[in-house]
Amino acid sequence: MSDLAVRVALKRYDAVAEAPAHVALRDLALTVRHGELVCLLGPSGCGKSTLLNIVAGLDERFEGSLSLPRSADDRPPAIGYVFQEPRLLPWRTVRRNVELAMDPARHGAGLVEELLAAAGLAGFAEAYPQRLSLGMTRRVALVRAFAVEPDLLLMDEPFVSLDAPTAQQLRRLLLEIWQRRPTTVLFVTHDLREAIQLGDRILLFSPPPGRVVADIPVAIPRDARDEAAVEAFRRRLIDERPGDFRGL
Amino acid sequence: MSDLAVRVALKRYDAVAEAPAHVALRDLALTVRHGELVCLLGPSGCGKSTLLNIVAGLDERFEGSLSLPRSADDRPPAIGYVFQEPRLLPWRTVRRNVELAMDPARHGAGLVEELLAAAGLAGFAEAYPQRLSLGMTRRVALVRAFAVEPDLLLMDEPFVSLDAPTAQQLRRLLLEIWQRRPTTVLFVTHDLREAIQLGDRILLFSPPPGRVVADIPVAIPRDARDEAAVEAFRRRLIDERPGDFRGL
Amino acid sequence: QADESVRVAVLKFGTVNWELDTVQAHGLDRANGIALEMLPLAGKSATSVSLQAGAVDMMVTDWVWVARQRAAGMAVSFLPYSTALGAVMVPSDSPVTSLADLAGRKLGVAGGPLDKSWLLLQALARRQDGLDLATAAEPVFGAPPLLNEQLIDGRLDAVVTFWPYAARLEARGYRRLLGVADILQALGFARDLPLVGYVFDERWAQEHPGRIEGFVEATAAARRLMAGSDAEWQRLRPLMQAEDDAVFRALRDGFRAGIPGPWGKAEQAEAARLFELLRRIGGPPLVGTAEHLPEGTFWQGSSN
Amino acid sequence: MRRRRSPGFPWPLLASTLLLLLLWQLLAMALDSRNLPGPAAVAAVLVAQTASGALPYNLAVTLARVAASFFLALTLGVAIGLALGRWRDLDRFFDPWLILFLNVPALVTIILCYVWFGLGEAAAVLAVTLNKVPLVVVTTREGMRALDPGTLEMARVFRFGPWKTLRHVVLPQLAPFLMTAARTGLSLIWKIVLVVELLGRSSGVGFELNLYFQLFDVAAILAYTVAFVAVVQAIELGLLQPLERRVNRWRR
Amino acid sequence: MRRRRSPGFPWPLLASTLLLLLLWQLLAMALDSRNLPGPAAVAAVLVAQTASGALPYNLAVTLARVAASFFLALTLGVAIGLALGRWRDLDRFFDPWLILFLNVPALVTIILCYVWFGLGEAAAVLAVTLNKVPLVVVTTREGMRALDPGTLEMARVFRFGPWKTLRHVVLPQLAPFLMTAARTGLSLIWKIVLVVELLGRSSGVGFELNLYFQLFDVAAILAYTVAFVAVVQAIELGLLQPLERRVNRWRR
Ligand SMILES: Nc1ncnc2c1ncn2[C@@H]1O[C@H](COP(=O)(O)OP(=O)(O)OP(=O)(O)O)[C@@H](O)[C@H]1O
Ligand SMILES: Nc1ncnc2c1ncn2[C@@H]1O[C@H](COP(=O)(O)OP(=O)(O)OP(=O)(O)O)[C@@H](O)[C@H]1O
Ligand SMILES: [Mg+2]
Ligand SMILES: [Mg+2]
Repeated sequence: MSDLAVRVALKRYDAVAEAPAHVALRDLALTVRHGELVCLLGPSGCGKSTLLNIVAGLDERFEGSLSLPRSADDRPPAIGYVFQEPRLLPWRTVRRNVELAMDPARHGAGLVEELLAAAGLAGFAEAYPQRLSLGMTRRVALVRAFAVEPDLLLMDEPFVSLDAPTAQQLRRLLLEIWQRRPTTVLFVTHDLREAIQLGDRILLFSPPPGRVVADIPVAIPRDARDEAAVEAFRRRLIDERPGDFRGL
Repeated sequence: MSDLAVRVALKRYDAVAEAPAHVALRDLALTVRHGELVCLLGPSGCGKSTLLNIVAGLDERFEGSLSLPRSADDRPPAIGYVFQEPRLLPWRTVRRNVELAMDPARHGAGLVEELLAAAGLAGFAEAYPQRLSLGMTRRVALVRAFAVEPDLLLMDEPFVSLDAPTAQQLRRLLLEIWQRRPTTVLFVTHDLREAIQLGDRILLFSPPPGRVVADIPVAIPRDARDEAAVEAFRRRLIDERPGDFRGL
Repeated sequence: QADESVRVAVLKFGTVNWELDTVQAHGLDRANGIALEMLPLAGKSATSVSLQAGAVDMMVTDWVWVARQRAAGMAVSFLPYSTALGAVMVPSDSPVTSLADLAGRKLGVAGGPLDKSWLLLQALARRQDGLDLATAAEPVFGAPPLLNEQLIDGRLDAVVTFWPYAARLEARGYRRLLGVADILQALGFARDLPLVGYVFDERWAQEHPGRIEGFVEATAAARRLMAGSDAEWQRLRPLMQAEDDAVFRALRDGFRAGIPGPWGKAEQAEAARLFELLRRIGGPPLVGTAEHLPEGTFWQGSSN
Repeated sequence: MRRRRSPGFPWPLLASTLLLLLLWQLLAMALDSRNLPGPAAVAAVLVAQTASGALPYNLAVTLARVAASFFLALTLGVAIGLALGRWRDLDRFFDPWLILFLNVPALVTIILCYVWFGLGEAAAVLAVTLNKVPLVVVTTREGMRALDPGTLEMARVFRFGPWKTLRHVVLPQLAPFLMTAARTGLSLIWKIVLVVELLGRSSGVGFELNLYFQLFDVAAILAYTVAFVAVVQAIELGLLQPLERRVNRWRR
Repeated sequence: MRRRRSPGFPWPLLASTLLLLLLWQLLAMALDSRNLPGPAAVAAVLVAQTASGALPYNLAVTLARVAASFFLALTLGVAIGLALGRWRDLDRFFDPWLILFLNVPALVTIILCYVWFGLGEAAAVLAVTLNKVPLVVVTTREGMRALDPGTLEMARVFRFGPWKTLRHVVLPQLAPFLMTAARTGLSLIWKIVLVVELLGRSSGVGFELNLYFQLFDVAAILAYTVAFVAVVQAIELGLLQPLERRVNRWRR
């Protein structure tokens, strides 16, 4: 597997009707090593989702280059994307929503059940998404992204709308999955504590047009990241780099 | 103005197709005094949005009773609702989305501009919602709810998908608006720190079917609620009531 | 057997169907060495579609149409079928007693502005009274059944319509102001000039002379039967869809009156003269590019 | 604003039909004209024509034509509509053709079909199909233009491929448009079949209707109309509405 | 899957039309039949009929009828469709009526209108309108059933009231359905107008078509068709497509 490398010289949304054109990203360069979990932080509207869409291959209208991690047999990587909105198919049940994303040849049948149970959705496999709470649909979207056993996992604020214990449990699930198979993860969050708890590195985006203004390795061993350690690291960041991290 | 009082003996979603019926709320009673800001916390799927919909008058199919705060002239209260999803009209510009909710007779013209600027959306009044980031659409939804100068403000996780400084600024805006005119606020959040910072009281919901299991006044003066005080209160809650608050 | 067959498009309740049904019922086709097949259709337009589509060998229409198509390069030919023509009908108590009285009245015209009866009526009005009916009266073109209803409802003052519809009106007590035969006569033509007839592809007829001859014989025999026998008409009655006896009699008598007489050189020359008149009034919309009655419009037997 | 019928006994249908019959009866009595026979007169014709076998035969013939054209037109029209909705250049190029075919008078297609392919069943069905296909195309294409880009992007990221995307993402969103095409399609095809039968068939409701028109027998005309409407009503209750309930199961 | 045309010069239209003409010419040459005259022959008729004033006159008459019926049918149909989509009980009750009106043969409405209201302009327009209204109702109602409940709830909470809700919440969501109704409506109304004119009017394209049909003059029939298609193409380019661009401005 190779690394993920993306370079965006310019990503501009054109003017439409009265709305002016908008430069969402400029001079952004980013490399994520194979199997690395990188957290992105940045103000609302700075272009994080735009970047994720570019990496996912959904948006090819940008100036720059993209190279995805490729596996040994050189097939394109399986991508799991937890969109910022759940984007489930409302006309398919929870189970079908997850199964449809999976490749039946690659994945066992029990996986869906297992993941749904782990996300606290055991009894809801046959429900249609519009009959779930928002937090539940978000969890389904998470399960879908996990279920494809992705080589590249893109997560756009996956744990909002979840109560703290559930979110914590899903973070653990993420780490477990990530450790079981080497998965490259790009994780967008607004929560510095969450970023510290999960990330190998934290990338901080500037206000729009988005650029990486800080690249901070999280220098705490994974098994030592309890609440106190995270809090301490956070304090230190805020104290050391008040310009970047104040208020986070 | 009278108080808001809601009593839900039973709120049940009927079975449809293979999905079984689901009891979302049972034996829930709630009173919010005129001008009080009450925060609701509870696990994902416990029925918080269901309750807000009942209070908003959107769902009348429940067993129980609802009495809304009424103003002196006995007109029904103006309701501002920040839905869990932004629910903007994608075919109207940001400005129109806000203006449409307003009563032109009651509200001045400058208000929209002012609120958009306060939400960091100054340049985006003429943009269509699909050309905004999710965080930006959430802010528009907030502005809309504020712009109607509501007597009753329902907020369903209004500050997720926002970076911490922006969220903090909007919290201040909320408090400012709330203090300027006496507004009854029901505020759903998953963030205990946020609840402590904002609420007069915190109501804790049980796992489904939802009931109020704890009703905690936030006994810190409003002008003393800095980060340290909030953190201290939180610690105390978790230590004193581990059953209810562990993990929050 | 296949090379004896003659396929004819007929209107299911139309007069042609009566004649051909008589042929079949009495085995007159077999007797004359042909096998008659009928394709019942619901409208006149359908019959012309069926001839173009090659689904039938013959249909019934007027020779003006034949002339136009011949001029346009479609080699069709004509054999007379009936001299029965339409009529101008008015309510029995109508103040209209002459052609000139039609001025300023609502006049229903079946078949459209190029209908032969309507053209001839205009010619006569112009010649007799110096009247341009197309502008002096208020013509309303429409489907014949609709026009009948409109007349009955009093929304029209008079109608120019085809003979079966005129017969129905007559049976209901409406007055025949003027028959088209009368118009022909007033214009100096023979009353009993056949206008409609069997129309077929000339090449087909040349390739199968036996069928044409057998067909002519068979239909002539049928007409003789229908002219003479009332019993024959009782047999045909279901095909005629007559609401009552009066209509039945009117239809029967109308048909009998329309049985054509001899069709020799003299009659054909008369027809050529009538064509000139129609061409003058109807113009290219009616006759297309035909300058005069094209050679071969009338079937002369397989020899020519 | 959403309808979810429970299957039970269709009371509203009954009430509504009765009211309709009543109104018709009153109107017929008020007008007292042979141009609007009352329900009783029409029912008498219906019974007589059914007993004679004419009505069932002609109705069956027409329904067979309607069914054949319906399936052809829907399949073809949806396929073309999907293609035009999917590929913008294709759409731009063929849009004028579509407008042409949309606006060719039924008469023209019918004549040309009959003249070229003979006065046969195939020509008739083809003529009807050609008349309906452009309408299905327009409806489907309009649906394609309203697709939600979010779910399409999801399908792309998760590599649904064309077939899965069509089946699970596109078609469910097109459902209301396809329902429109089906509902209006049935009625339109039936109307065109009538003209087609008038112009060149020797059987079928259209053929009969025109005969009765020539005789101005309004009762018979209405009898055939009522019979066909009853069939469509049965299709609606037995097929379309259950299908719709199934398709809309997911709506909250 | 979304189309957003820039207004510029319509090259695809030109190319597409030329290709169509070419194909037509080739087909006409291959068949070499009176039943399919080539573009040149049709153009000659077009010119002659335009010079004589017959074509512009008849086209104008027909277009006036089409326009009147179109606006009547769309207004009425959308209004009824909105009501049926909004009130479920109303819908259940009137559904059988709708199916009836949907499936009444054009012939029947036309005859009855003419018989009751005379062979006049009003009867003609009414007959066409009655034929089209049920189709618009079905389309609109299908759109109403697909409305997003989320935005409707929003409108309720913020007290939009019926008028604002209709204008800002409902109609924009119905836009693709209304577009379908408009696009297919124009073509359908034109087709029905032809039948109406055939049965009882003394002017208009349908009247002329029937004359030429009786004379089997296919060139003239095609000339009138081409003229009408050109008009619709102009409406499409000058009205519907700009409108569509405007209405879809908000899509990303
Ligand atoms: N329309 C519906 N039909 C059936 N069940 C529903 C419907 N809406 C919600 N539910 C069920 O009711 C329960 C409560 O839902 P609700 O949206 O109120 O939860 P919530 O507390 O807001 O959760 P979250 O924090 O995830 O938003 C859930 O289990 C959900 O599945
Ligand atoms: N389709 C679009 N057309 C035009 N502008 C767009 C479009 N999508 C996004 N933008 C603009 O690009 C900028 C970045 O948007 P993006 O969604 O990437 O932000 P974000 O960092 O994900 O923000 P958030 O944290 O609020 O989700 C925003 O200013 C937005 O208005
Ligand atoms: Mg985003
Ligand atoms: Mg919720």
